[in-house]
Amino acid sequence: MTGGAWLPVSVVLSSFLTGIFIFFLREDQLVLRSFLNLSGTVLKLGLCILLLWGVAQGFVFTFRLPLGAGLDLVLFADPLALQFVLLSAGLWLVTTVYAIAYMEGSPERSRFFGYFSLCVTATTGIALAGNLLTFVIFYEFLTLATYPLVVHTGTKEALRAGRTYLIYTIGGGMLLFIGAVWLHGLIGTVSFGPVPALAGTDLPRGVLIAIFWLMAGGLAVKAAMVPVHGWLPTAMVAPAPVSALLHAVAVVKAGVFGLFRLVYDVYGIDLARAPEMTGVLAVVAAVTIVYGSLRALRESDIKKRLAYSTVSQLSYIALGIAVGGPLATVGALAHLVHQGLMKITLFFCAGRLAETHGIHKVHELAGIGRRMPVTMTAFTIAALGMMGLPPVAGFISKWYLAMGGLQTGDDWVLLVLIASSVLNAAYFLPPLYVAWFSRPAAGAEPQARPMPGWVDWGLLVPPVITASLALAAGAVAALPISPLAWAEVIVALRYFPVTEPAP
Amino acid sequence: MTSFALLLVPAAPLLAALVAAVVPAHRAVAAAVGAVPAIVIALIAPDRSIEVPWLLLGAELGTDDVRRPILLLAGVLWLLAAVYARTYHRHDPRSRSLFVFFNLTMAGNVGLIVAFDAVTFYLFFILMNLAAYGMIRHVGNAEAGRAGRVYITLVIIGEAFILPALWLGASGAESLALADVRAAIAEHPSRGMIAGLLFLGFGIKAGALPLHVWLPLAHPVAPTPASAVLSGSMIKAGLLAWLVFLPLAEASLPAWGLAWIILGLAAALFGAAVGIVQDRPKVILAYSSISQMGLMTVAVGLALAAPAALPQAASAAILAAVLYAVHHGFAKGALFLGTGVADHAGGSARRWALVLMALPALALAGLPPTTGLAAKTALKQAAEVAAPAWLPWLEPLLAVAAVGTTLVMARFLVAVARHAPTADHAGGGLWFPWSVAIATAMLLAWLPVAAPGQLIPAALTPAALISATWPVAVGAALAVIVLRMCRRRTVALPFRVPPGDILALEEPVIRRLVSAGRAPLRRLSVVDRSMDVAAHFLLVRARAMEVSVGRLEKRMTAWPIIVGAFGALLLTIAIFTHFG
Amino acid sequence: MVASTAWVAIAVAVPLLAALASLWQGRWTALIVAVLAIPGSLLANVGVVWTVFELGVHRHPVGGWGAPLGIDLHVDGLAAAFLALLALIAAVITVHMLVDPDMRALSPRRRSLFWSLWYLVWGALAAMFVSGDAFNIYVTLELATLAGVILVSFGHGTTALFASMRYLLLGTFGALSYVLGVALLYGDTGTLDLALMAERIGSGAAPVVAAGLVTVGLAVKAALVPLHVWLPPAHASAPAGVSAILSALVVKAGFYLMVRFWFGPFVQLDGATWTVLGILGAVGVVWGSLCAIRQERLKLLIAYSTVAQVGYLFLLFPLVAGGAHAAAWSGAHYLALSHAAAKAAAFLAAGNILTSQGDDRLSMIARAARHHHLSLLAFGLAGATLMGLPPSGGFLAKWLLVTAAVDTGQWWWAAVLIAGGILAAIYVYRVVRLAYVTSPAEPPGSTGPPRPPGLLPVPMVAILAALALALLSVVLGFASAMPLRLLEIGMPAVVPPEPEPGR
Amino acid sequence: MDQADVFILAGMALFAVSMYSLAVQRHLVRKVLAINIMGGGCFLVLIAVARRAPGDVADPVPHAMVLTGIVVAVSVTAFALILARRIRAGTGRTELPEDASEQT
Repeated sequence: MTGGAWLPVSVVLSSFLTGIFIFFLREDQLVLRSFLNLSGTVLKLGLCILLLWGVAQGFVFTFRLPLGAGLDLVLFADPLALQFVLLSAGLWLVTTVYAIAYMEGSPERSRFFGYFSLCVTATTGIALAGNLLTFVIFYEFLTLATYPLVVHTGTKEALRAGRTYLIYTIGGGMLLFIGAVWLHGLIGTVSFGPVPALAGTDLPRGVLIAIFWLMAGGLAVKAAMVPVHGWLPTAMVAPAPVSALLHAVAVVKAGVFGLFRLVYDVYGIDLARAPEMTGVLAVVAAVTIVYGSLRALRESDIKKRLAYSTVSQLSYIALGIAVGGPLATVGALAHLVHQGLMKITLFFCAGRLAETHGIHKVHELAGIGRRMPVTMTAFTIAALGMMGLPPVAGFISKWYLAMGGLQTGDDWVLLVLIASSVLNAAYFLPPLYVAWFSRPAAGAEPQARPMPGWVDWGLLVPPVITASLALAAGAVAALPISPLAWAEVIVALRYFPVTEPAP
Repeated sequence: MTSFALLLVPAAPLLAALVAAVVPAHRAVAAAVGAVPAIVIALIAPDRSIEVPWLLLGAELGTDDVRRPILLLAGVLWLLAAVYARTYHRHDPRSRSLFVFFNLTMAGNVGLIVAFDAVTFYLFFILMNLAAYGMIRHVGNAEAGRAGRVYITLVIIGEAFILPALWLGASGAESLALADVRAAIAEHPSRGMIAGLLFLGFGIKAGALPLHVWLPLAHPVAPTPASAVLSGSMIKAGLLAWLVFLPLAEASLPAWGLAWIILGLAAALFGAAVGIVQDRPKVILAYSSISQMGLMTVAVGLALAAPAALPQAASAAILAAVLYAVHHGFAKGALFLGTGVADHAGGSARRWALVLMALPALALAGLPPTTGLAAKTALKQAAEVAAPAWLPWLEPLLAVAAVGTTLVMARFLVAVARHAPTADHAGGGLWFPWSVAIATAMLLAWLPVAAPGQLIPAALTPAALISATWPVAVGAALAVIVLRMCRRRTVALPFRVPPGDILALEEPVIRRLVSAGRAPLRRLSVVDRSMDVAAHFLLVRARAMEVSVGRLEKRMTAWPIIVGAFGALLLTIAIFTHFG
Repeated sequence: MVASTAWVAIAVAVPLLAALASLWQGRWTALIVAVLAIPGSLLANVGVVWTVFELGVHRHPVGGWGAPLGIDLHVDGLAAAFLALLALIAAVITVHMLVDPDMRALSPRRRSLFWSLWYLVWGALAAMFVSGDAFNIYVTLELATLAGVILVSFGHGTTALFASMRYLLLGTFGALSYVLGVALLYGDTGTLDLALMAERIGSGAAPVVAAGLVTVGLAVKAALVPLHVWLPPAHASAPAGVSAILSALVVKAGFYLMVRFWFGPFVQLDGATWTVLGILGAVGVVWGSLCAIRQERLKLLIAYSTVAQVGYLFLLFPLVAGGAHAAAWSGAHYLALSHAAAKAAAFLAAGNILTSQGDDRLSMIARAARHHHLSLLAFGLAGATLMGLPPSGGFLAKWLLVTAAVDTGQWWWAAVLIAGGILAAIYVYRVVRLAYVTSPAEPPGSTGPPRPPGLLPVPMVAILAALALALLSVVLGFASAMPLRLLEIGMPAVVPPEPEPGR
Repeated sequence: MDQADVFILAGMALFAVSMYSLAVQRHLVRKVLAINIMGGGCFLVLIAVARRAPGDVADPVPHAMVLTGIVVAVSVTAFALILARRIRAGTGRTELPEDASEQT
């Protein structure tokens, strides 16, 4: 059955038009701006849910815009696209609430929210991209739309971070671009879907490997894999909502999402699973996992620590994709959502701590558990999830990754996961300890800054929601609506005939 | 109904934790109520499991012969500890957080007992371990801080051993049900490694020998009710884990069984030896727990070594382990609660307390007609069936351990007696739960112990009675002699064994390792910085290039050069067009 | 809409009539002329495009005279596309200049002269695009150059005079070189009609020398390195609108005619020259970008960027010679069109800043960048095309060009395209970052700085004009099917001869 | 080599010579003159080409072209001279500065 082509387009446009409107608002039009923002996000989420419903009913939504010369811009909604688009739309909603509160009283808010919406537009476009060209277009668009947010504060440090960000991402974008064009020249339009684009083609192996590494290299930049991860910790100078949504969810996820499309939809796992391709990718991912954790250990700045944690955690997803096999891939795709929920909670909490009490370093957390029990509970849940402890979502992904590693005979994955879990504990437990058990030195108690009540609530509710979702995603992972179940659907499509994935 | 009740077993303490956090006024009642479903299920539930398909990856809860006694033990101990804590923490300004942790730990403890699948088991195990940190750390002084640090480090290390074992098992089983996992481990090509991982991982909780260091640190600093459940119930989780994960009846691993037995015996003797030279009552009890857990480890080893062809051998050993666990749990719980009472009692009340305290102490030593007799008999029976070849050296060593236990108990009683009370009125709030605890240790503990019919007759044979009594007698006699000697002149030991014994040796090494690791860790950031340096270098080069670009561009604006370039280009194109 | 060959005559006549009408010195002349000319021109161009789609390649004999003495207007897809874009861009620039305070400050006499010359440039370009006659091309080219030179001299100060002089001398030099070549061609073929010339051209020395003269003459007009030195000062010192049209279309005229000649009369000549042109283009890309990077003045930076961007266009020749016909043809011309829109936008934006601040040094702009944020946004959007990043027409064009390079195995041209993109990113970045600089005087967190003294207001219409052109360059990235189809109408089917050794 | 060829070569030589002048003469009026002579060279070539037409009558098209070319050349010269005067008036210079992007 064919559904309307308008639906995928309106999912993308709902945030785009919002963003454009917001650009032209005056600074003091707080209510109108917030209304536009929120209605845009709610509309987008509603449309996404409608899309989800439609796809569940068996409709196929495809939007095709011929660009001429045999190039098409295609937006479509397959289960994988839905997973990502729902994640970004849902988190955009909570982040918008958070950001409205967070940015209260700071300059250039119209610009901020304008670009914020554009970023989500790009992310949605990446999610719904139906072919490689469309993916590349939105992938690059994301780079451009994010830069203004990274440098938003306008300080020297922010501008330097912005420069670093651009150097890395534009460099990566170029690699992806070359790879995509090369492949396009060889086999024509590269459509995404359960049937790999390269299936049945007969290209020289050397060319295949070269293209794979051009594209994977480009994607690895946004996925912050070692050694091209340097932009991510630097970009943490951005305001907290930006770090939360973009550097923990949208931008970095775009990279790993692309890796999945590359391995499964472009190459096909049978072709891609070779020592020269996914084999090396898996090793790089493993190195990144451990490296990120080790670096996080040394950071005393909370946001920096979280950033390196992101570097590490993202490569879980890359690792799952690279290891291949149904179970590891399920784990990877589930982690796509799980990590997003957990990391956004952590950044929300970090931002709230910084805003309300001026806390930026780990040691400054002393005694905050008693003052802000709800925030710190959310933080704790997410942190425990990051360590992979049940019943938080992170446990589920880790479990599946391990099962997947064993399934394909890559037993070394267990060692990586264990090393990472221990290191995660080593860098997440100290902040928890300090927050809950330490008592601040006399006179050094964190002082609450006065702020309007709605701001306070606006900073509190989003992390509570996301933490609850992270908890729920793990605790009821067996339900058919969980990210895990959805990941199983996606993977089952790729491994046709449907093999019942063992838990 | 049953399924609902089974769900309540972990759910009730979780709700109690919520109550403790939100309405602190009812925290103690909530905690006590939280333990009730566990007791009820342990007493009434038939052997039945229920599926909870929506939980985690699909959970299964239930009880069976192995779990029910341990569940009963856990339920009762937590209930008593909750009642006890109500008074004990009456004036504690931070009792709210203690009760939150208390209830969470309880949820973990009872939850893991009823878990029938690996993930749920792991969930509750981790919950118990992490929440217990809050209780250990509760006092907040430096000693508690150190104990907490050691504890949490070992928990994390333990997790690093447990998870791969679970993964290997579950992957082989393609199922999460513990029965399947166990069967898969039995068949697994690297089942030896899995057994080793399980020993290390759960051995930390069970206080197995090289991993026991946290116990003597944690027990004295934890609040008394917490110590009681810690030693009485929680460390049994490690034992239960062995029982449910190891392929005890399915496969025979004699080599691993022997290792288990040797390590268990070593722990039994070592714990007793170190316990004797300690002087703080709760430290002595902690070492006693290590020693007793060693005996249970021996039982697990016997089950592991039992020939696969002889399933009744394995079940005898399992039975022994369970009985020992129940017996020890009740008795140790009572003893720990007793330290708190003695600490708060003066005058005649104190004398009564000491007398009452002797009851569970004797039970631990195994004096007939306490549960200790039954437990020890069961252990010996298991040894006879499962590993007759090893019996000749096993039996004397067990006897030595029994002597040691008696001595440790004697040392404990003396230490309690010498310990000056910090308050002189305990009140009913402590006395009541404690006396109930003693009663349960002496009476209720028989309930699970007596259930297997043939055990009591076997324990009441004269031979069994004698072999159970003489170590106690010897131990008592030795204790009296030593006491006498000490009364005449102070005996100064030539050495002191600090609580946590080998930890004192390990800590400097670890500290050195950590500080040695810091430098390479710092060097790691060079990877990040090298990219920056490269970029900077490029920028400098680019600046230099910019200057020369500017110079050249300026030169190109000179007219002779423009016209020259024009001519040269004209020539080039003409030549290429002509000669190509 | 009626398909008629007369539309093209109207399209050419409207600006020329406007040039005449502008000579009348009335207070409202400029406005009235613009109100009449813009819709007229746009309508006529819609007609032209329509006619090309309906009738394909066609000729319109003006006044019914016909060749050889009469003037034939020759329309194919390429001409129609350039014509239409010219109308669109010129219309927006006209609007911009109507409100430009600098223009309004002129004396009535100079103003009417200015407008007349402006429409003359427009009309000359339009006539040139549809001219199929070598000498008419000379006349229109000279007309456009001369009018352009005079317009440049309207710029501020003696710099504009010097620049204008240099432009005039070199432009005439190039035109004379061209006319000498045409003379030799006429001697060889006895015709001025490009199509007839192509049929009759011989193989002696005269065509070879003529090819050299025509090519080099046009290379001066196209500012092909090393003959580009007249361009930066001229484009940088002219009034904003003039810079815009010069960089957007007048420079392209040189390239356009080069295409007309090398795919027309010279197509039989040896193919090695095609590679030489490509190499010159590549040198231009690198050199222009490097020069742009080191500029401290915004308009000079944009001007050097034009030098670089024109270089890309010349990659058309080696790519076609290598066998990638359609992709290279569409790509190069689409790049020309997208760049035209983007460059016009960039110059208008720069003009707005210059108007407001009286200074276009980057260091000065940084001080008040917040007040130029819409102008800088326009520049940034245009920059996306210059970099070849999506969403922009430049991206699509580069995709096609890289496809052509990869398809024919000519990797080095792809490398030039990528390197050019990276260099462009650097110079665009140097400007765009200014928008985010927080001036040191302003504490972070304050709600915007006070307006710096001496900052003049810029009419909103002028800002919107720049934005509109920038959006046009973006829209070209999506609404590309129609223009690409248009470009293919009448695309020369001939593939030039492979270079033969020893000829 | 017929007469026309001689004229053609002469025209091209004029073109080359004026190119040289354009390169080395610094005075603006001399540069303008160089351009004019260059145009003259081109016209000479055109006239020569016109002679080549078959039949006795010279080809009228090049003549028309030369006429148009002269018109263009005159307007260019006129404007160039105006510019030169304005430059002189503005800066007192009669030459172009070496650095094209020089600011004044």
